[in-house]
Amino acid sequence: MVKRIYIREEYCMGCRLCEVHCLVQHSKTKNIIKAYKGEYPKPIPRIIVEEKGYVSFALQCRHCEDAPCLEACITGAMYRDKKTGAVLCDEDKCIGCWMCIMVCPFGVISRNIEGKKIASKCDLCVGEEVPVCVKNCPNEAIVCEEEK
Amino acid sequence: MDRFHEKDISGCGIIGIMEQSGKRFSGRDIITSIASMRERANGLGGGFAAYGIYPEFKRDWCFHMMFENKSAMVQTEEYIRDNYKIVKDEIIPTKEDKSIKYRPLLWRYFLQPKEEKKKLHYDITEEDFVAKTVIEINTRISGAFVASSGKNMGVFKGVGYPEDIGRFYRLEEYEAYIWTAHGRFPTNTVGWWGGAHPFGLLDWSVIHNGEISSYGINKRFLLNYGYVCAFFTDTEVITYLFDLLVRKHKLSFEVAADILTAPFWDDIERQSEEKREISQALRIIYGSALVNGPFSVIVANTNTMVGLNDRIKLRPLVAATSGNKLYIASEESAIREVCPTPDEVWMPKAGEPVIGRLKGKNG
Amino acid sequence: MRYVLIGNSAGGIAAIEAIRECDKKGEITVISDEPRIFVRGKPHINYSRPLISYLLGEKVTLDKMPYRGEDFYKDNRVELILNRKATKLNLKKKEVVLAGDRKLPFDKLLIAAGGMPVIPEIKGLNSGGVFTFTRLADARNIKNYIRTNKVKEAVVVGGGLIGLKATEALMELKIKVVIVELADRVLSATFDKKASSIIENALGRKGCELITNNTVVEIKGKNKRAEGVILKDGKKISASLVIVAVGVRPNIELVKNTPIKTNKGILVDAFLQTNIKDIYAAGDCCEAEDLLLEMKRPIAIWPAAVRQGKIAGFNMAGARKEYPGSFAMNSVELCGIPTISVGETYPEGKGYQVLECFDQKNSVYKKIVLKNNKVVGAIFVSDIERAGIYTGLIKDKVDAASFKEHLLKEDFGLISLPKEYRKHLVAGEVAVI
Amino acid sequence: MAKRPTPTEFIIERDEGKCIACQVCVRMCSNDAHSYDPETDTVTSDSTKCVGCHFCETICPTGAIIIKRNPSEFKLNANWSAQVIRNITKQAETSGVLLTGMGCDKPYPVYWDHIVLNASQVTNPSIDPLREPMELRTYIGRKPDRIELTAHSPQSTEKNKIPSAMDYRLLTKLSPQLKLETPILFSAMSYGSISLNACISLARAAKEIGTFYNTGEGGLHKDLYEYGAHTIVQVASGRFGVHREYLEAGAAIEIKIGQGAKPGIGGHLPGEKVSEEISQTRMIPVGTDALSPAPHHDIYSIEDLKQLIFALKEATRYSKPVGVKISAVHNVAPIASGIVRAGADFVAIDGLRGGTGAAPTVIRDNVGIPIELAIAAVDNRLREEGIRNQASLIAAGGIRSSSDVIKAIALGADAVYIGTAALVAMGCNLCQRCYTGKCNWGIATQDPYLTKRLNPDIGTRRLVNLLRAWSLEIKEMLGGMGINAIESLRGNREQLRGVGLSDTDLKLLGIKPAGEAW
Amino acid sequence: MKKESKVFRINARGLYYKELNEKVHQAVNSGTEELVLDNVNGQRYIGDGLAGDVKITINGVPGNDLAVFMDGPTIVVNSNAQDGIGNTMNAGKIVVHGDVGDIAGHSMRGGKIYIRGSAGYRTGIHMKSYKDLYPVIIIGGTVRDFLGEYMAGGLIVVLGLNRERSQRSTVHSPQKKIKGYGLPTMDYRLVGNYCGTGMHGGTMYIRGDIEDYQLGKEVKKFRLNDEDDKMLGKYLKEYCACFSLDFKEVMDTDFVKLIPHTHRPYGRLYAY
Repeated sequence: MVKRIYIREEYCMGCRLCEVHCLVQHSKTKNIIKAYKGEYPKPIPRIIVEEKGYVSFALQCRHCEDAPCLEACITGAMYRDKKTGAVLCDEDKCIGCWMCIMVCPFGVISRNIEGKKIASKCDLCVGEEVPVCVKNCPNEAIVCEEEK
Repeated sequence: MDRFHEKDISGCGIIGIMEQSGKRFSGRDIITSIASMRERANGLGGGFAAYGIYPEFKRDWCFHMMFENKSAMVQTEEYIRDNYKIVKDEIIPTKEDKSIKYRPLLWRYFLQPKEEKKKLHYDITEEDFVAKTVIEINTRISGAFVASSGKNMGVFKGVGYPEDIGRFYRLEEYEAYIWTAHGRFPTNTVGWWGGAHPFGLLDWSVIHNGEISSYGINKRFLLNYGYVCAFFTDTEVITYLFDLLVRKHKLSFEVAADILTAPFWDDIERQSEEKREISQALRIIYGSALVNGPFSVIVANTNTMVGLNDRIKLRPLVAATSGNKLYIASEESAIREVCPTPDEVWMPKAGEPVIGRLKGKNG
Repeated sequence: MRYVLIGNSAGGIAAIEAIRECDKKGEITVISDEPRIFVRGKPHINYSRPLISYLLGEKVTLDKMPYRGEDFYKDNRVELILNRKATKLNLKKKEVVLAGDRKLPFDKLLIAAGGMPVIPEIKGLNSGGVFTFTRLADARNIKNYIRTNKVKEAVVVGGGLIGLKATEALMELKIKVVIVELADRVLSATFDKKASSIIENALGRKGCELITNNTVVEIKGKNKRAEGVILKDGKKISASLVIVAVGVRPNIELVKNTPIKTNKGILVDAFLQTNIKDIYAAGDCCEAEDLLLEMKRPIAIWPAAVRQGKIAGFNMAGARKEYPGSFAMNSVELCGIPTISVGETYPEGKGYQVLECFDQKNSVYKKIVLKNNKVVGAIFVSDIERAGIYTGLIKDKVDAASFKEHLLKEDFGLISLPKEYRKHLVAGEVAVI
Repeated sequence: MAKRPTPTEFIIERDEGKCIACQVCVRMCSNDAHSYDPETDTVTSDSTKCVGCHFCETICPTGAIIIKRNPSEFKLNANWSAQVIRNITKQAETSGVLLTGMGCDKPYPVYWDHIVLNASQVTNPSIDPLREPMELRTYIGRKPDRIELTAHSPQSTEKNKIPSAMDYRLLTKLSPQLKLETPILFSAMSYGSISLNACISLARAAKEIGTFYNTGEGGLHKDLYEYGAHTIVQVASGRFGVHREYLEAGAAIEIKIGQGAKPGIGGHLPGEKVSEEISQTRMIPVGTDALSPAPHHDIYSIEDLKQLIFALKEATRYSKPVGVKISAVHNVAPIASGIVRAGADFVAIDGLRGGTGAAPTVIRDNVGIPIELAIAAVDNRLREEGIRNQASLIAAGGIRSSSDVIKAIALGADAVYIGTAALVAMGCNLCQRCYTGKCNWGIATQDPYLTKRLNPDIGTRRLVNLLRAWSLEIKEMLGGMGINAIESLRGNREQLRGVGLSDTDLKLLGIKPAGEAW
Repeated sequence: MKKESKVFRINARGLYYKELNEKVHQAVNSGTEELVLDNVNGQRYIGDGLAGDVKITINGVPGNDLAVFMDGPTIVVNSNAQDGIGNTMNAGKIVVHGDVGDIAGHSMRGGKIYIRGSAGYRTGIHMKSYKDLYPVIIIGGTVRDFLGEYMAGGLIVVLGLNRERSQRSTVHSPQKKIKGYGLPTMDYRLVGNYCGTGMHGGTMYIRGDIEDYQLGKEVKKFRLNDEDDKMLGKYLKEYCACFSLDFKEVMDTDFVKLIPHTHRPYGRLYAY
């Protein structure tokens, strides 16, 4: 079943714990202290929190049904996982042309330029039952629901 | 008196036999029957209620009295004389039995309230007047106890096994159309004669098996209607509840049973709208009269004998009929002891009353 | 149902996927004039064209070239005819004639033949060491030529995207490159002067020479091998390799002399169908709607080709889907500087408003072009993060009046957008994208 | 003049080994107790700003923060405690009335903790609430002294046909009742004193559980109208937001005379908190102070109260119960009796430990009597007067657990109101700074940056969980006593015994000492 | 070869239960394998803790706790029985031709209770199976509330055979005697409320349907599969043989199966 992440901006406190946990999840050690204090290059989160005044919300890949990044990717690195429906980037194939960044209307693909240049984006925490941002959002402002 | 301040808790055997035609029969069967449930008692209490035993005095209030000393009797008689005309009074005949160790002075009075005294209480009925007398005697006069106070009926009880008590009171020599009997297994009180069952008030008698966990609130509920529970017994509370609901609020026994053992809300939800409205109202208004905890009870008055179980059936109750005779007992064997082949035998449902009525009367 | 697809790149492959989404049974045949490539014994049967400069520059190896894996054709049950050109269309018989006279009947035909390099009028073009640069074979041939001839100097004719990517690749191979560009700057089609200047400066820093407002008129050679070029102004530049990259045009060879209407490219309607029923066209060979200019023109960019192939595929398989149109955009990293240009970047005429910030020192440039309060174009140099948000605004034609002043701000994001527009993006409540 | 620094109440301890400088604490503290220094990439804390709400401690992803009480001590003095000294210092500096939030925290005896419950052994089987029926349903409202039914229907005299209750028709018209599936309601907490999200959480939880929440005197926000069937609307001295629609929206109306935390005292919502939304709900202009007078200025006597009760009943065409909430004070029993005789369908009594968003500390801590004694006294008094059935009693003020609930009911309450417990369920850690409007938990605040921290989905779930857990515990305790319907416990003081209470306390509570049998 | 044993008769009339049970034990100890107790009325504990291959036939109504802790014998009651038959029984068989009272088979761990008539409240309460012990209760008539409460193992079958003939509640109007065993049934409802409440093991088969509201929340209702039919047939044939009933006729109505949702219904009850 395809799960989607939904953002409920009215409940985002702007604490950015999602970023913290996303970073840890995508670190080598997956240990929060080591990820922050012992890993170089420092891992980067694949979720961003936008904030303005009291409004804030977390944002990560929507894994769009009609994903423009899939169309724009010239190498075929960007693909949809058949099982989960997630849009994933095959980092082995990605050559860092940033076509995906150009077309993503959410601006949620970022350049990871430490080492090989690759597009860095939410992978729905492959292997986890629930993405860590969802699991760790203290106010359930990020929720994971089966697609309606 | 200390015994007044300890709530009665007891396990018991109970039985009631009613000849619904009104034909009277001797107390022999009831003694035989209760004797068969000896295991359910422990020798600390036994008693009987009998209806129809004083046909020649059926218009007079009959008080069965227990006096622990002479002065109690003097005080009581003084109080009675003040308020009543004594039609007749006599010692209650007994047969000495070595199993009966100690006994109070047992006396019975046939009474008529004095008109002028009744008039002082313009707002109450004669029954209320009598009930007030009973409560006064029981609470005010140390050493005096009214065992029963109805018309054409009496309660015979004491400390001992019920069959011994029955023989002591020579019940084989009485004839009644309702007999109830109780063998008691109290867990806390040292048996005392007044504390044995049945409990009697006016023509009510109640025998009961079990313990009532709602006692505290039932008692306070009754207080709201002027009933002062003086004896800390569950039977007293049940007696007053029936008196309130049936005599004062003029509800049928069936409705009274629906109050004492109210249907569950879930069951009420499934009733038709009209029924639901009544059931709901009964629970809302009489919630504090819900009798909670395990019990089986046999309640009798002049016209009726009712057996009733708690609403989740935590105590046993069996009923049987044979011709016009209705039997209600803790055990089927107690019935078969005196009626080996009844027409039918059944176990009443939890909270569903078994009602015997005098033919032609409507309880 | 027999589907015949001409072309095995972006458009063709997207069409296969779309057809199979709707029609699991029909026969699909794909014709391509590209050869099969063997990498360590394993055949690769498609490749990503934009990657040829990376291949040349040795940033990727041959085995990374395929756009879709080997199993793709098997999984989608596609008959693939490689290394064979479609030479003729027989519209009456609904047949495609292949070189060697094989005839392929079709019920639905897609022409996704791509583009062809524009060849300018230059003397000596047939000398050795002169190449165009659009196909994998070009990259391999150039590489071989460089190796065998120990090329040290090269001239790239054309400072457009292909020319610059070729330049970059050649520089990676330590070849000195001179770019000759007819216009006054590189990337003149999509960049403005400021943006171009950043790239030009970077090229210069890397040792590349750029000659603008000029062109090559002749290629001089010895033994049929190029040794240098002569420019319009007479200047001579020595070079043993000349790459001609002055542009591409739609490949419409196949439909010439057929009733299929063409302009620069094959003309298609909103469903990517040509004027002939059951014949569709997609990708660089066709002319479809430009969303911004509101006219039909060829937009030779990868995402448009994929989208067109997909829509054409759906329509061929019976699902009726309309092509929303697209607009020019490109993302390219040159000399390590990422750049993105989208839409109308160099506006001429009334009603435009330009917002920009330019930090020459750090090579950072941002430009937003608005028309009637709607974003219609953008250029980003160096700082390209979240550029797609602007692309989205252009595509959705969002009225930017209320947040115009935030457009260039550091923290510009979805949060700066009107709540109603943002809502569907953020919460995914309404999928109207 | 410089302010003399007073020792801080709390110390923020940060474990540098664990701190990853993620700045979550910095972003979350509404009191700015934490700050980030980009130069050193470290987060530091300023303990003087800490109010002890524990939000940062709860949310820190590495558990690097611990909030501790400041161990710095004044010289030990039984009379002059640190709190006393701090208060005097504060007042010497500001000449202000000391303000506080939440209920009385003085160590007066908590009678609940000196009352124990009964359980069945042998003579009476305990009941297993998980498997056998166990009923907590409670009706709040006026009950008649007796039921009136029509006589038997003719069919019922048929031979062998035994009439049951169902063969009658009901003549008694019951007064309107509130149906509670568990004898716990959410106490009055106004929109204004708490956030809309908190109100929504309470309303939704009440609906889900089958009970009621109380608007307090904040009016009814338009988003809360849909929960009307589970709402008790309050009419208080300020009459904020009180209009016809408001009265009609609720299931019951409560006239608030007094509040446990501040008997005899009015209220004050400062103008800066009167936002657009609050203004609409309270029906006062934006930015004006919302003043609740100490008394209702149309009630200077009991007959005036009766006048208001019936004005409200008239306004709602006698369709819903009208109750009165009073503080538990010395004279509570006769007052309650008067209220019942004035026509109230329920009386809510708020004890000494009742909560508040803001009250003068001196009032909160020194005025009123504990709810345990008040309930016992009122229940007794009403029974003595034979009018106990004419109104329901709701006990409020410091109900902390299911055992408090069940003891309150056994003492004579029909149901209880919980306020503080509900807030704690939603996150509150009792820092007692509700009046600052800076509640980090998003409860006692209107700051949009903070209110969104209480996701009503979570709030609702936590409240529902709490009530479910308490209800289950109540069922377990009832079952232990061999009782399967809450009405058999209500006022059943025989099931209670006192431990360590004086004879006077026992007498007032109407319970026997532990060790004494029936 | 089994020794042909003489039938040993005891006239129980007027015997106190201790005397009666003493006689029974003496007889069994001295090798008697078949006893007939006549004129029994209310004597408790018959068969209490009795072991071995013994058959006891009871004429009259035995008292409470019949066959409590019994571990092997067969007891046939030609009348009604009272409360608590087969209480904590380990093995053996009880055949009752009439009705039984409350809590029949309480905590029964093994053996069989076959009742021709109806049963009271809490029948099979906390019945459980252990290793190869598998308790079975079959009720020919109807049962009251809390059937199989806490049930942890074993099998309960309710047949409702005499239901159609007594569509009435329990009030005491005269009732037709039912041919075959001579005693009236107690209720027209097949099964009471709270059926299987707290059930966490074992199986019930009910002949006819049961309303959802009557079920405890821990119970699920199913149709029978082949496995179930086999299981049911195995015991029901033996049951029918005991009471000379036609197995086919009994099987002509559809049964439902009740089994628990889970073996740990309260796994999430507590907050740690």
